[in-house]
Amino acid sequence: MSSLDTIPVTAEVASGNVKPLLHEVRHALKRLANGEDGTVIDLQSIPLAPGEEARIEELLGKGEVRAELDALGPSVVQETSYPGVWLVTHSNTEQVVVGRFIEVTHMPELLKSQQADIEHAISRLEHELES
Amino acid sequence: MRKNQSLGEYLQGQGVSRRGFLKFCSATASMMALPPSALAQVAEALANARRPSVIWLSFQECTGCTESLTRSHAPTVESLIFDAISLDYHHTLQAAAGHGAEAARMAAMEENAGEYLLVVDGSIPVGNPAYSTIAGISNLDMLKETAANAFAIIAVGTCAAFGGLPHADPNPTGAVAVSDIITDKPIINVSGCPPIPVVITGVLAHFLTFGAIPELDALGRPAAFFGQNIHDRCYRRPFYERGQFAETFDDEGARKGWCLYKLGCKGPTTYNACATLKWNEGTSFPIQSGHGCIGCSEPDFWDKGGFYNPISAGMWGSRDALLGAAAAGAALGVGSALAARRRQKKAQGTEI
Amino acid sequence: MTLLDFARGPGLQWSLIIMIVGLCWRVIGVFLGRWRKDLSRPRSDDLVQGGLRAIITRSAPAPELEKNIRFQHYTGYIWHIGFFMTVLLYEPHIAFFKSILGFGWPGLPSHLVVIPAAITLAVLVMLMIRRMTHSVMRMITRTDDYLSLIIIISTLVTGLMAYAHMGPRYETMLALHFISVELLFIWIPFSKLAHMFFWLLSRYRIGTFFERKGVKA
Amino acid sequence: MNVTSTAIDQLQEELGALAARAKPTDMPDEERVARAKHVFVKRISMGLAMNLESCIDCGMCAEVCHFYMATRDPRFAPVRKFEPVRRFYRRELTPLRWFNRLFVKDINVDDLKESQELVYDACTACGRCDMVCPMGIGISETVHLMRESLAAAGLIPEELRAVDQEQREKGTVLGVGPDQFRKVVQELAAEGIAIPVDKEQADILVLSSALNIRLFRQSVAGTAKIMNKLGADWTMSSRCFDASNFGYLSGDYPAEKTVTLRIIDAAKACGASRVIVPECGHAYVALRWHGANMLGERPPFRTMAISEFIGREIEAGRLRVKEIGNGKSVTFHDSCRLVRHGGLLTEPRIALRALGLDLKEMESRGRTAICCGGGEGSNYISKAEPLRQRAFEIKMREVDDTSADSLVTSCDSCRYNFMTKGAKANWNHPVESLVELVANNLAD
Repeated sequence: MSSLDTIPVTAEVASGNVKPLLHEVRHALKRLANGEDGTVIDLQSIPLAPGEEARIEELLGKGEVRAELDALGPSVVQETSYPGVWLVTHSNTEQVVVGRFIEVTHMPELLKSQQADIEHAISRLEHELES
Repeated sequence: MRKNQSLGEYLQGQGVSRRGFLKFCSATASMMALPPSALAQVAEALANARRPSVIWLSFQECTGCTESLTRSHAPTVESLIFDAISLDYHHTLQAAAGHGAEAARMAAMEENAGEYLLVVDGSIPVGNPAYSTIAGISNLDMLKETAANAFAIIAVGTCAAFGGLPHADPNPTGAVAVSDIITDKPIINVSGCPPIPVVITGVLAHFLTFGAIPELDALGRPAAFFGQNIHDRCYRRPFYERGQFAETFDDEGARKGWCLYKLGCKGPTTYNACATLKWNEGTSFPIQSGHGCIGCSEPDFWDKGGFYNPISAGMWGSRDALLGAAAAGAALGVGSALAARRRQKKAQGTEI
Repeated sequence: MTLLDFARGPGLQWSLIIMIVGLCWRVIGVFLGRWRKDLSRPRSDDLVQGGLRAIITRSAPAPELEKNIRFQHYTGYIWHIGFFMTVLLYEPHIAFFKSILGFGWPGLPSHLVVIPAAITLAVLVMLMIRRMTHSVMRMITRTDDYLSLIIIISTLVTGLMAYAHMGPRYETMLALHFISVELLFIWIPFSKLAHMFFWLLSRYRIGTFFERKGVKA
Repeated sequence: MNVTSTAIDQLQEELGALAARAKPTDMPDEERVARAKHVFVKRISMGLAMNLESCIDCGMCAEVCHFYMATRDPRFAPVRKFEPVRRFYRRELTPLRWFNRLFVKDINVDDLKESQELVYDACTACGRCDMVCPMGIGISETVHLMRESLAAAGLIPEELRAVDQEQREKGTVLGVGPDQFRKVVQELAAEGIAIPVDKEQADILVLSSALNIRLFRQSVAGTAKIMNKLGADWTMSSRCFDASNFGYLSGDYPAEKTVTLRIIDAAKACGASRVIVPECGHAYVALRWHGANMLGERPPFRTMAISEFIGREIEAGRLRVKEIGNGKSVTFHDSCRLVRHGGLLTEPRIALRALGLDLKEMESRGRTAICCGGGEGSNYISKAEPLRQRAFEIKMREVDDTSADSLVTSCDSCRYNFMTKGAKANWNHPVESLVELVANNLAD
């Protein structure tokens, strides 16, 4: 695709939405610190210019925790350099991103073992022990 | 997926964990343009959802809508939505042909009377029904017959929703939209040429999740996707505000990604979700690729005075009419001046 | 046909036709009226120059008159300048002119054009209130004056609302804006708004009239 | 002062009684309207049409009108004074008349009657509004057209009508005829001032006015002294000495034409190359600007105001005056007719400067001078007196603001107005005539 790359398109583009988004994150963090509920922001619902999603990722940085899970395709849960702010990326089995969320919470819900799965686990384990 | 199984059971049967299901739900909620906070509600509804029957009719269309849908993210989370519905008739996708296909349609209609979803793409020629027939049945008859017992109709694509390209002036086939014929059923218009695939699946997901049709705008389109115009959500909007416009497709402004308003972008009058959902797995959308929005999700978008004329420009044929108007005005001016002069001349000779 | 299609298509076409017919009719009709030659010996040799000079000099009053008419004079300037800045320097407007004239010109950033538009609107509302309250203005104001003001104000209000995406949906607002402008087009030849042409002619005429007497008008 | 207060009192009394002398001009209302409209049809030319097309109702004209400034009465907005013309024009003559007829009301006799006060009492057609109108509308000429239509409709105010009728029918004004003129000539001859009367051939025909003969005979004397000093070949006509034109003042077009043509004939008869109009603004306008148009061709002489003549002669060095300044300051009142409708801005000032006087100009002077409120025959209309007095006081204040020792003017109507209105306001500022000032200070 070198012929396309040679077209000199400069992306000095800004939607003006990056800053407001970060402010929203700040407010969500404050609420979380005050013991209120966490917040989930769907990045797909926000108009972003090319490159801005990467910029947000860069601004948020990488924190201590990174978890990968494999459920209907890989998902990555990355704590950002701001504890309490998580970046959750869902991909399908074809590695295509199908959803991207900023979660402001102590721990993304998805990381916890789910009640239904735990119950299923009990029966599976029992089944294992019986046999 | 068996008919009476719930979606939750089905997915569990497929070995999908609760985690996987939640991930599926959050992607689906995002797809339906629901806020993330609705996740729990969506999860619960989806877990208990029953598999609906869907009949898909294609009339005067180009199959672009079907292409848009099937060529998009296969196999993806959306494909699960498709797995979750029973597509009982779709003449492009189904294996059956001829009488067998029609029989499948009749069977689905009978078995799920009052409950099945009818999806239509393409417009219906009413000028002469013979312009488009399937199995010897005119589109008009087939639509009426199939719609009679449908729960709701999803008009996919601008042709089905508003008449689309076949309806463009001078509309040789007398093409009309579904809503021009069917007036007693809920109709969801998923317009676009083609519609964004995620929007099609999003509407199906909504129906699957809530068993009801989503909130619609004045043109019968799901408000969640068509509630805002492209311009309002366009990342190039700041250039519009700053008055930085590309004047041609190869100028400095075009290269710098400036606003395409002057090149005929119909973003301000076009309601769709392209600017956020984007196309080709979220890669881009027309404006991001350097071409103005052509307004394909709006009625009569072919007849808005040209794709490359700005919306603030007039839509009309010639300036000759104005020259004619000037000539007519001048003639009237001369005439009225002469009449006034004659009257004044007559008055001159008098004493006072 | 949607409202916007009507406004951009036949509405625009017919309003322009009516405007051009009316203006040609009126201006040419007046111009071809009875000319009366003044036989008196002019004090000045160059009446034409006097006429041309008056076109310019009438743009500002003598200082001893200025103090009496300061309000009308400056508000008049402000809103005329603001109005023409808005009309001529807003990019979508330039695109409109380009579609009719075949050429365009550079404009101003949209958010800057809002400023003159808003000022113009404020001044016009003020002038309208003055017309309704000031004793002289009430006495000399005719329906023409109110209609002209209302039509111009409506072009500004609809334009600003469309710009700010206020009120009904954008395309409806844009259509209303088009329609208000078309009303303006139609109204120009029949109203005092035709002064946009007559000001030149009548200033020139008063210039020659007084130049003949050796007075700088 | 050479004007006796008894003469002024006598004249004022006589003016007060004028109304009773006016012959009625009764006619049916329909005829009044028809005659007024006829005048409109006849007179409206392209130039006037421009005045009637361009108005934007901005109201600026009111703000500079001395009648509005003095009273704040909105009815006196200048542009409103010719509203009937405008309405008639919009209904009957403008190119879009068929459209306007749907909205514009026809004029009726009440409109005309209402206009009488507006155009005779509350307007001197001074033209200050002409100078401010951003559209360049000739308001004063259009108001004068209103006067013409009212005159045709028999609606001239009684006092003015009485004088107009007298001049049209007897050729005299306020009883001043050839006999009174000759008497003054004889009196002046006795004082050693010779006036060549009724010469068959003369280079310059000098005119006077009834007001001069009645009140300001020193002005006649001064003119004679100047002409004699110059050694000019001049004459005055006993048959046609009066330049005042009450046809013009009252809007009686046929009468104006008669008076003007009489003067032109007299000038032609003696082969004059110049006709000198006395210190009278309206007489100057009538002859200088209307004369040729009344005649239908340019007459074979030049018309000059006496102030214009004096200024030119001084400038050319033919007339020399004494420097009498000695720090004495004067201010000059520009008559609206002479300066704004006549262009005589510099000539009188040349004379004042030659006299070595310290000229302190008023704020409004030259083309924007404020009218004294005495023009256009207005001094004759008694019911307008209080209104005119208020308008005059604006002028009075401008004069006071200059703190000049005396006021000079070159229009007898203005002078008379300053004297009478000033007296009423206990304002006893000296008012001098330019001609008299020059004539009394001729260099040897």
